[in-house]
Amino acid sequence: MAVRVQAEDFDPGRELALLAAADNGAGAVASFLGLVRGDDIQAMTLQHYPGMTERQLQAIEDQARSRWPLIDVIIIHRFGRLLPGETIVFVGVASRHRAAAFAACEFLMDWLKTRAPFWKLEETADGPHWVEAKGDDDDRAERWD
Amino acid sequence: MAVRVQAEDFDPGRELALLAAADNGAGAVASFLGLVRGDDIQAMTLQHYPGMTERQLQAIEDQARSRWPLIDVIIIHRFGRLLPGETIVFVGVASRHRAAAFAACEFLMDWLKTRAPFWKLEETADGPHWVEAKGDDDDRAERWD
Amino acid sequence: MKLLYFAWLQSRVGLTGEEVSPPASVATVGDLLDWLKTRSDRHAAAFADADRLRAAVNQEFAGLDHPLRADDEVAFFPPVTGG
Amino acid sequence: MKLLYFAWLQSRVGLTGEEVSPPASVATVGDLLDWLKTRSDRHAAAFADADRLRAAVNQEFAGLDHPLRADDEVAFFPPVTGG
Repeated sequence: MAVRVQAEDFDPGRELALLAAADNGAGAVASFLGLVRGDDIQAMTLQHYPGMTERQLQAIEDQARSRWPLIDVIIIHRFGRLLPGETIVFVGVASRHRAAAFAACEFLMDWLKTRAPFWKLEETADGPHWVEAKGDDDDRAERWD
Repeated sequence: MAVRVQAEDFDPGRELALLAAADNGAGAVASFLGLVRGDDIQAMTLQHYPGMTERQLQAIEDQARSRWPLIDVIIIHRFGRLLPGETIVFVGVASRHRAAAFAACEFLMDWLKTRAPFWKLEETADGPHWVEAKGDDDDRAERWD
Repeated sequence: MKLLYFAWLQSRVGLTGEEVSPPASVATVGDLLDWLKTRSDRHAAAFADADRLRAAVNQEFAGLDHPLRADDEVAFFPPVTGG
Repeated sequence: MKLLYFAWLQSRVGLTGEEVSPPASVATVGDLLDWLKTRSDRHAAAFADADRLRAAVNQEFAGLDHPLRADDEVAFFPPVTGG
């Protein structure tokens, strides 16, 4: 299964190497890595909806595969308390050509941002607060409708 | 310097780790890895124009930095004889937000494809032949004009 | 019926979820939301602004008019913010 | 003037580059291209179809009307195919 939801850290380079494996015929690998920015927050806790999260991520992968000819897809999303600089999400796509790899990678992130049941609690100097959803993310996701 | 033109292989995972370095404030890293597809060719030789290549890649990086707020950019392009599955090119971009990272990464590849002086010689069962430039690459590059 | 709450809804209601048996008149997600407001002052406050909430039935997103059955798993939460 | 050839132009001309001293009438890249065709049958064939060639002067892309100086480095090549 190419979808993983986990508390543990992971090595994005290892995932990139899997996508670029010599025997899969891929000519193009596009990837995205989301990180906890450290400029104004002390930590970030990601809550999720176990069960629904995996279903939604798998549905998003299936949707991407139905839209573009993809050789491989890896989606990893972490939950729990994360410190600045830690990885939150990795999305990587292998395809024969770069147009499909770029489009599918961006699509996966846009849909994940608006459809995967995760919620971010930021710890700042003012105390903890839940991050508000951004209309911009909805706009980006709707580009693919 | 974030631009490297080299015959030697490299580890894309290491480059991804540099872009995701904890202390640079990046929230988003987008990357692209181009590989030699092995389905119909035996090898690929990349010729380039030493001197002009580095200048053009640096100019392309500068152009991307002038268009988006980028924290870090890495461009690596190999030359010489490469076998199926080997890496040809890596482009990685770190930014605060994903929209800029995705756009800049795709822009860098589109401009690199049409402005960096590399030429591909494919070795197939029918013998060696120089790859023809694709009109589709021109179209993609012109999206950014 | 199994209910689950996420993000700020948990602290407002004071629960991460609860097992409920709404009356037969509760036929949709919207009905359930209105009925939940009657359970306590905290529920009333937490569910006051339905526009700020989303729902899922059996782990799929569902609108206010989505029909409900007694054995459904229903979740309420603010718009998602992962990635 | 230092000339460089790349990709299939190298094998068609039979050279990877050459040092030339064109006459004063060669003022632009287009003039140079026409003059090169007169150097040998191989040159004539290699440079016959200017539409399939691109040029750079001192390592920057240049059109046919780009002016030339005696100490310029001029490269001819087909459209690039890297990445």
